[in-house]
Amino acid sequence: MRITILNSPQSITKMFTKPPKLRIRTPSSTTVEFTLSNAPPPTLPHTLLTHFTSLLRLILAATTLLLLLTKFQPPPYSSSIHPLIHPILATFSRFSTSLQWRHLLPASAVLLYVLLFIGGYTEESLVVIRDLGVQITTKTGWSTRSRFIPTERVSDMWICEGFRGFEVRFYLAVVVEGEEGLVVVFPTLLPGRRVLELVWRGARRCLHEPKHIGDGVER
Amino acid sequence: MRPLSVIPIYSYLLFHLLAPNTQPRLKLTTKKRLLAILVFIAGYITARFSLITQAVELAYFAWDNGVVGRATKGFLILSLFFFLFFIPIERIASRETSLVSTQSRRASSSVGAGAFTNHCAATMASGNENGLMRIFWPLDFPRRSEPGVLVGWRNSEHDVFVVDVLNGVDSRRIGRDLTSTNLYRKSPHSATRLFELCGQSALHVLGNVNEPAASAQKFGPSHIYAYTQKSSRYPRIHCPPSSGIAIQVILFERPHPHRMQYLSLRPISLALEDRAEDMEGEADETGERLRREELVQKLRLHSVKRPQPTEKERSLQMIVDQVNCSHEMRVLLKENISLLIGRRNRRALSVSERVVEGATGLWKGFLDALMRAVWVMWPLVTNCFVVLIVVWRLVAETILKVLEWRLRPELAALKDISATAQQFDIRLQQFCYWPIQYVTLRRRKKDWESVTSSHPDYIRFYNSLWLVANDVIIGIALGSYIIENAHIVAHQIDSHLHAYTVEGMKGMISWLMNLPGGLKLNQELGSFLGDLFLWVIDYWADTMTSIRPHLPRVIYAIGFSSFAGASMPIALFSDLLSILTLHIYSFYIASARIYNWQLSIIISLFHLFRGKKRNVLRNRIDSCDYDLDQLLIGTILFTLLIFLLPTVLVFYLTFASARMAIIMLKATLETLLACLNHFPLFALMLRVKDSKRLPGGIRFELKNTRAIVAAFDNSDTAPSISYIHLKSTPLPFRAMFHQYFQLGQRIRGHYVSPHVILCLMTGQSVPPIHRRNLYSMQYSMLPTKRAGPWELWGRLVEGK
Amino acid sequence: MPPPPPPPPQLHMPSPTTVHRPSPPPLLTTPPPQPWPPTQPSSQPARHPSPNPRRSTSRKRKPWRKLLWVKQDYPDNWVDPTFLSQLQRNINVHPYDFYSLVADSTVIVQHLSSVVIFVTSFIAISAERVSPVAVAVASSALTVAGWAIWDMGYEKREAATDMRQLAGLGAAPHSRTPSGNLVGGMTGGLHSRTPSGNGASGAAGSYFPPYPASTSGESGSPIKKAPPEVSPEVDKAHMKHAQRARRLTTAKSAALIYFTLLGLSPILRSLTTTISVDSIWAIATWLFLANCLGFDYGSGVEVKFPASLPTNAAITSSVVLASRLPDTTHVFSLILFSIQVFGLFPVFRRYLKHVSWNLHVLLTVVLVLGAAGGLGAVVGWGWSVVWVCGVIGGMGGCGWWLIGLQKYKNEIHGPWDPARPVIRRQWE
Amino acid sequence: MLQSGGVESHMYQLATKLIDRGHKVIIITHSYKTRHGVRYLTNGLKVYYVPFFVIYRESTLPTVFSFFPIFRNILIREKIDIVHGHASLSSLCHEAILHARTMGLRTCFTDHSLFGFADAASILTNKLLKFTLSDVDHVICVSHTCKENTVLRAALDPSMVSVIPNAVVAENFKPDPTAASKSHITIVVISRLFYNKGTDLLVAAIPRICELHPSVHFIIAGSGPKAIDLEQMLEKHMLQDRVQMLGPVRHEEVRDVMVRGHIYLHPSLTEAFGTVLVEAASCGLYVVCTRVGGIPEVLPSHMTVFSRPEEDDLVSATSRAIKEIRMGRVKTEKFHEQVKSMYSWTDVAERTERVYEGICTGERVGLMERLKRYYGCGIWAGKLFVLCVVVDSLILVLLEFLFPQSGIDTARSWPTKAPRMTDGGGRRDRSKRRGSNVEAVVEEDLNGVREN
Repeated sequence: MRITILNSPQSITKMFTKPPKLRIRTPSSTTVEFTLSNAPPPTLPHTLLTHFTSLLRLILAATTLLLLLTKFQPPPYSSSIHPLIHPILATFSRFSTSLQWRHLLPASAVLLYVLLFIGGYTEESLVVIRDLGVQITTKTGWSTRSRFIPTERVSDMWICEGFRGFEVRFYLAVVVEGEEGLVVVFPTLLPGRRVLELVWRGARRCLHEPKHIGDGVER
Repeated sequence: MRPLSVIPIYSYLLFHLLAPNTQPRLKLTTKKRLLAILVFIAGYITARFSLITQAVELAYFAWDNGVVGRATKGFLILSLFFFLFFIPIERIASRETSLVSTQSRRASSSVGAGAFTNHCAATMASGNENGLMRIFWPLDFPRRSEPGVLVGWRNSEHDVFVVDVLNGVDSRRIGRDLTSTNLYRKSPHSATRLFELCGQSALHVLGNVNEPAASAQKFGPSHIYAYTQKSSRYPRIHCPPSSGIAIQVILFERPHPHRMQYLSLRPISLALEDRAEDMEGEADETGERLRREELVQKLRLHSVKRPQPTEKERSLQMIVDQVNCSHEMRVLLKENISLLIGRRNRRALSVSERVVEGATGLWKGFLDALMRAVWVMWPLVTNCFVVLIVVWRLVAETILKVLEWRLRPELAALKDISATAQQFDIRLQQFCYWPIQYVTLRRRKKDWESVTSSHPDYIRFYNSLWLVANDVIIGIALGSYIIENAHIVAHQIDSHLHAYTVEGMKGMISWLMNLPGGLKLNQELGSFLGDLFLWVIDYWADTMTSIRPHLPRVIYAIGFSSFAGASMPIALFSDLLSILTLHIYSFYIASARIYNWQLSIIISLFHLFRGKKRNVLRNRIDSCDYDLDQLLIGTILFTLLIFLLPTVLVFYLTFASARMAIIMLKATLETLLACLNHFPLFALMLRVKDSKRLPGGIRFELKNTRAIVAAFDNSDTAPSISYIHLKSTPLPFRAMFHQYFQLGQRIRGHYVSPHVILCLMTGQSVPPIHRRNLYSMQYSMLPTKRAGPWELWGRLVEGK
Repeated sequence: MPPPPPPPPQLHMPSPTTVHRPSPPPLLTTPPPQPWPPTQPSSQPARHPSPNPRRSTSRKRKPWRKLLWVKQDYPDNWVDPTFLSQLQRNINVHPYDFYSLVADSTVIVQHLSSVVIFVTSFIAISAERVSPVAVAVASSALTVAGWAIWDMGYEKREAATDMRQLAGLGAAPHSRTPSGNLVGGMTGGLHSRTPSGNGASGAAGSYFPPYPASTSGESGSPIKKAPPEVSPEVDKAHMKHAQRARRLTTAKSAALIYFTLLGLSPILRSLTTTISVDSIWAIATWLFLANCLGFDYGSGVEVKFPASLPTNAAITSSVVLASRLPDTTHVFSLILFSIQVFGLFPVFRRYLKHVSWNLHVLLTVVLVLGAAGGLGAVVGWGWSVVWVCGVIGGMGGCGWWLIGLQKYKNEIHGPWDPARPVIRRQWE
Repeated sequence: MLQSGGVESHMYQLATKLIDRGHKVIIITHSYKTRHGVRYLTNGLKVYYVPFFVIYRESTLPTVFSFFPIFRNILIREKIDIVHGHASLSSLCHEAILHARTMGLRTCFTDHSLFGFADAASILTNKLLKFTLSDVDHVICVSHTCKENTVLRAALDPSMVSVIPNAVVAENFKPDPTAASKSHITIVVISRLFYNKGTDLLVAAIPRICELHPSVHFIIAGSGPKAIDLEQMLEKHMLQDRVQMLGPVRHEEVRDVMVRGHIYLHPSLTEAFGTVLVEAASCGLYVVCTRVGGIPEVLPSHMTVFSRPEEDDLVSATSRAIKEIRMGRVKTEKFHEQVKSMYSWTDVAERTERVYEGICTGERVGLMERLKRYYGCGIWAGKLFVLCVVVDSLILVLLEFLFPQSGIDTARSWPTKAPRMTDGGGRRDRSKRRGSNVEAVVEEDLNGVREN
């Protein structure tokens, strides 16, 4: 099943990206996955667009590298190089020789960084499996960090408030036994209170056996 | 010797290193050979740098022949193909499946929170009667649709673990056989051991696969019915919604114990455990940690009383063990069951078979004779070897004692002073530790391979071996280079040292002496100090000249030492550096003392200037009425010292900066040493090669139930089955370099602290960072207390 | 206890028009409508805190009292006619008298002119106009003479200071008396007490009863001072003994300073050779400024010795200046001169002011003229005229200006400002 | 629990009582090194420890406005109606009131301190106070003297200044006759050892008192720069066996120290209210104090012996008190009940609530009106203040654009129990109607030591 909720609070950072959407999958009553992502819904055009942009990024990055290479070592102007590629290389080398290192190097570094690491969509998910545990996953760009907490180490789940920059934000946190500090769910895109309460209820209901539901007051 | 001759040595050494790595039967598996070749190439590159240039030439050759162009063309075409065909198809397929699911669910769910909660409540209500059934299902079953019997562990009534599917057997008979212990006659090690690893007494029959009449049966947790198909890897559990049981099917790939793959809940620790604790215990970090701990205590007060964990929750560790064991369990089962079945339809052998058997028997007999001959020789060899090791251990022990001997406990030992001694210490300790590690690893062979406890030891052992091998390779290259042109190196070093530490110093001092622009120095004092230091420098230069002729020999010795590894010459060089720059150190000390004295005098006189005085009893500033003569003389002295301060300060700063530069140099050398000694090379290669050998925890992945179920039947009834894929997350790189980060943190925290900067400002001696903090990483691969020679002897003897 | 009934809100709510008043005085001018006199908190009858508001509302309400511990049925923001009745303005402002102002300004003039004299003499010495030795000798002679005068009037002064002490005058609000040795004059300045006395006084800070220098040996312990009315002959012998010790120590410390200077002057000469002249002048100017500003002009003769910071500033600047001189003797004599001018001369000036007013005026005139002469000799006579005019005009004009400023004074006092504790520096 | 000081305990008690009366109260304050973030105290009193370093790191606003964004966020998410500032020395409090007015909320200010008009520092603080108070709805002072002072300093209409004294939790200051020694009389001094707390008087008086009355002992609690002088005095007069110096004591321990004595000596030079006097009286101590500031209004004269702030008078007053005690003429055992009837936080809360009602009935003022008021503050200061206010409103507009009000999600309020029925039905249904009468107490120097 799919539920889509607009994530109400938006800060400066969120003004430019889309507000993240919450997707909830419950194959069975004992397993829930809350996925919060600011990626567009996976329809065909959107996906194609995403793939296309990522390909474009790659191509651009490759071009930058090629530029650097040609700057570092201009290709030999022999016709032995394939006639189809040679003019491209020639233009490249001409362009690169027109630039100095001190301009080219930082510019290309910044460009590479932006192309490879900045942007992309963030997707964070909380998987709750009864009798197994809780898993928190954060996907940003290329990297995926996931943390699994077995049920017997999960002592509680809270919705707390904390200062973040210019505002006070709610966040959902898992209290882990024998560990200092809390484990924050959805750490990068902090959803609003309504979303959090929804997730909190669902997670608590799913986490323990039915007889344990109901304990725990609202925070 | 020429660097080229490094290679055979290296490969020889390498193969011998890799020998224990191979399994009991002594043959190099392809994987090992691949590794060997990789390292071989690495060593070759380090030994012959010309290879790189050749590689570059090769690249240009390729470039000229337009290889790149063709490759790019191929790439473009392929990617185009990919984008044109594969992605759309895949998209459409997934879209269809999602559409199906959404359609089916749209009836039950509307947008909004309430709907979700309602749904949960509804399913919960259905789930409440007889909760949750958990099925662990390995993914490597053959995708066949022929009927079979599910055999596995039954951890609890609702918690089953499928080990294998037996085809063509009757479920009841198998059930009887499984309970009887005589089933597992044919097993390399004791089967009960494997059972207790899995925490179960016996296997059970869990249910049937592809039973034709299953759909008629009503669902019961005691006997499940599953379907498999060619089209999907996932099973379909027969669970009519009427039964109202929620099912979790947890799918996993079996880790291959022979490849030392395994799952673990907590990340594998590359550092030794006892080390892991005392690495934590640092003075500066403890206070913060205590604060956090008390906060955590408070936090526990906040949390609501959580329910007691059910046994299903507590059994997670056991289940992980079962996953680790399942492969061997399956193998064991397969062999014995095939025996069983074979025994059932045993018939008389034909003549030809008898002949073949006899021939094989003859051959066997011959082999046995051969083996017996070997077995006579074998103990002798091993005993000699053991004796050799123990003798060597005794020697090492004595040397270590010398290195660690300190005059008084608060004084520094030899290994704290000199980097060479440090290096010796580390190497010797490693040599002492290897036999023990090896013995433990050998003991592994006596047990099932699913026992994962000793894998970190394995990695540590081979990591250190590899590091030593690397070290030696690089060292041979370096050493041969140094030895070949020792004179040039010696001349280089000497000229640099002379240029920087003698001439540079002289120039600087004389520059300071004749009042450099802008600096308001005092002529007389400046010239006095300058002459003093210049005199010392001249004296030092004379001694250096007397040393100079011997320098090439020293370099030669260093070069030879580097056959014991590249770390040795580096350490030696760092010591040499600290010896050859002794004079700068003394200058630094002297000027710092002078500067510090003057500063303190000025401060006290400044109190007098303000008509105050420092009260040492109460440690505060009192107001005090001085006499006129005190005041006058004090004031005049104050003025005097104030005007003399810049001169002293300038000299102090000069020498302090020189000292800092030397410390920096030594620090870089230390870092190099640390990299050579403790780089997690083996772990990194494992991570690249087979990340399942470095488990960093487990990870679950929710599968799309709809898609899976749709593969079997497109009935819209939503069975409450959830397919979860259990995976092993590899150890993150950050965790491998954890110690490096920690070390860097400590050094930064110590040397960039305001206290140290204040010391520099006021000319007090900067307290050096404690060696233990610095080298806590160095020893993190070694045990706290090494085993004594006799213990070693005992271990070796009983190890055989 | 039952709370008072909620009064009607319009009674105690500020109407939005009158929310802001520019200044308090209109409040004060409102005549009290109620007949009760403003009750001082001091004159309040002790009463137990249970006035029954019900009853009080039934009949005419009780007068409002400026108390917190009684529940009065007045709104919390009640403004009583007695409001701000304890406000006092300009209570301790006494109008200055012009001539007294001028007379007081002579002290400043003296100090300024002595500074000017020093600077001019430095310029003269550095310009080789005057031989430094002559300056040093002359000033030393003057100093010795002054010391002789000082030493004669010593016992008188001691008695006077004791009288002052008994009268409990000169008690500063801050908790430290000027010194352990209040009776020190110049000799007290040159040598106040034996080193043990120093240490003890430094450690024990401020709580020493006054006692003469003669008994300074055991100054570490709180001893009772010998009362003034002891039998004369004992007193005489005591005096004699004290006098001898005093003179001896004075001579000793004088010799100490002399020889120290002699030893240090060669180093001092080469101290600032590398520093450019203008920066030297800048340093000297700042230090002299600090000296002139920080100098305590007000303190009477009982104060042992000028505050150490300004004196040190002056001496430092003189050392800095001296280090520009070409010759060791120059340096030595200039520093000696500066010590006499800035260290000892102020004490003598105070003493003179204390002894006779005429001599004080005379000294002032002499100093001003001397400074004028120095200026004239060094930079030009026009400047000396300017100096004299400036001094006179300054003395007059500043007086007028100060008196003119008086009418802007508006001090507000009331029970809220922190009280000044009156502490007698006298133990039984 | 907040760090224990006079102002802090005042806020805490007041807030607790207001919550009991069915309001919602939150406290906004600085963060210490050990605690920042959002915390709940007993019965749902919510405290925001605003971490300032965060804001400094992330923005370069001058400190007049740096607090605004997060403050606005808090006010909106808690749906605040009234902002009540405490402690006049705090920039945080002044800022908060300014911003609250800019956001069109009701503001109230409680002044806990007295200031002279002489020295430069107090002139500056007076300007600051004038800036804040020239546009505040109501002011609360802790004593009549304090009211006079505040009216003069901020040029206020005295009818918009209410006098609501502090109170004590009498239960925490019960007398304990057994604790005090029977043999000799013990004089307790609990005070920060600063100049304006009259430590010099103390230093001068103690030796004389000890000499006059050989059987008198002293207990001095508190720390400060003048502690050294006290120690020197002890060393000099060898009184270590008769004067016991405890050093700093926490607010919870004060009672245990007090009950050990018979007389409480308070030689302060200026005091707005002097809560510690009431505490001492509540502990059954006979109070000897200087007649300065608001002290004369605090206690009835049968509990106190007043003296001028002079050494001799202090000594004589103390001797008088000692004689009274010796004679047993003072009924110290009755003090506790009397004090309990005089001062109670419930009463304070009721009176404060009345002030809030008054504030809420008054009609709102526009920006022009506010600017007029600020402009009247002075020739230069007026223009400067007007500039500040204009910038503040501009920042508000900017914030509305950056963090729109719709984007800030509101916090759930603590499930409060029904308001106590201390009095007639009118009060009850009013507090029900004004269930959302939310009040934010803003307060600064929580790292101040105990205020007495």
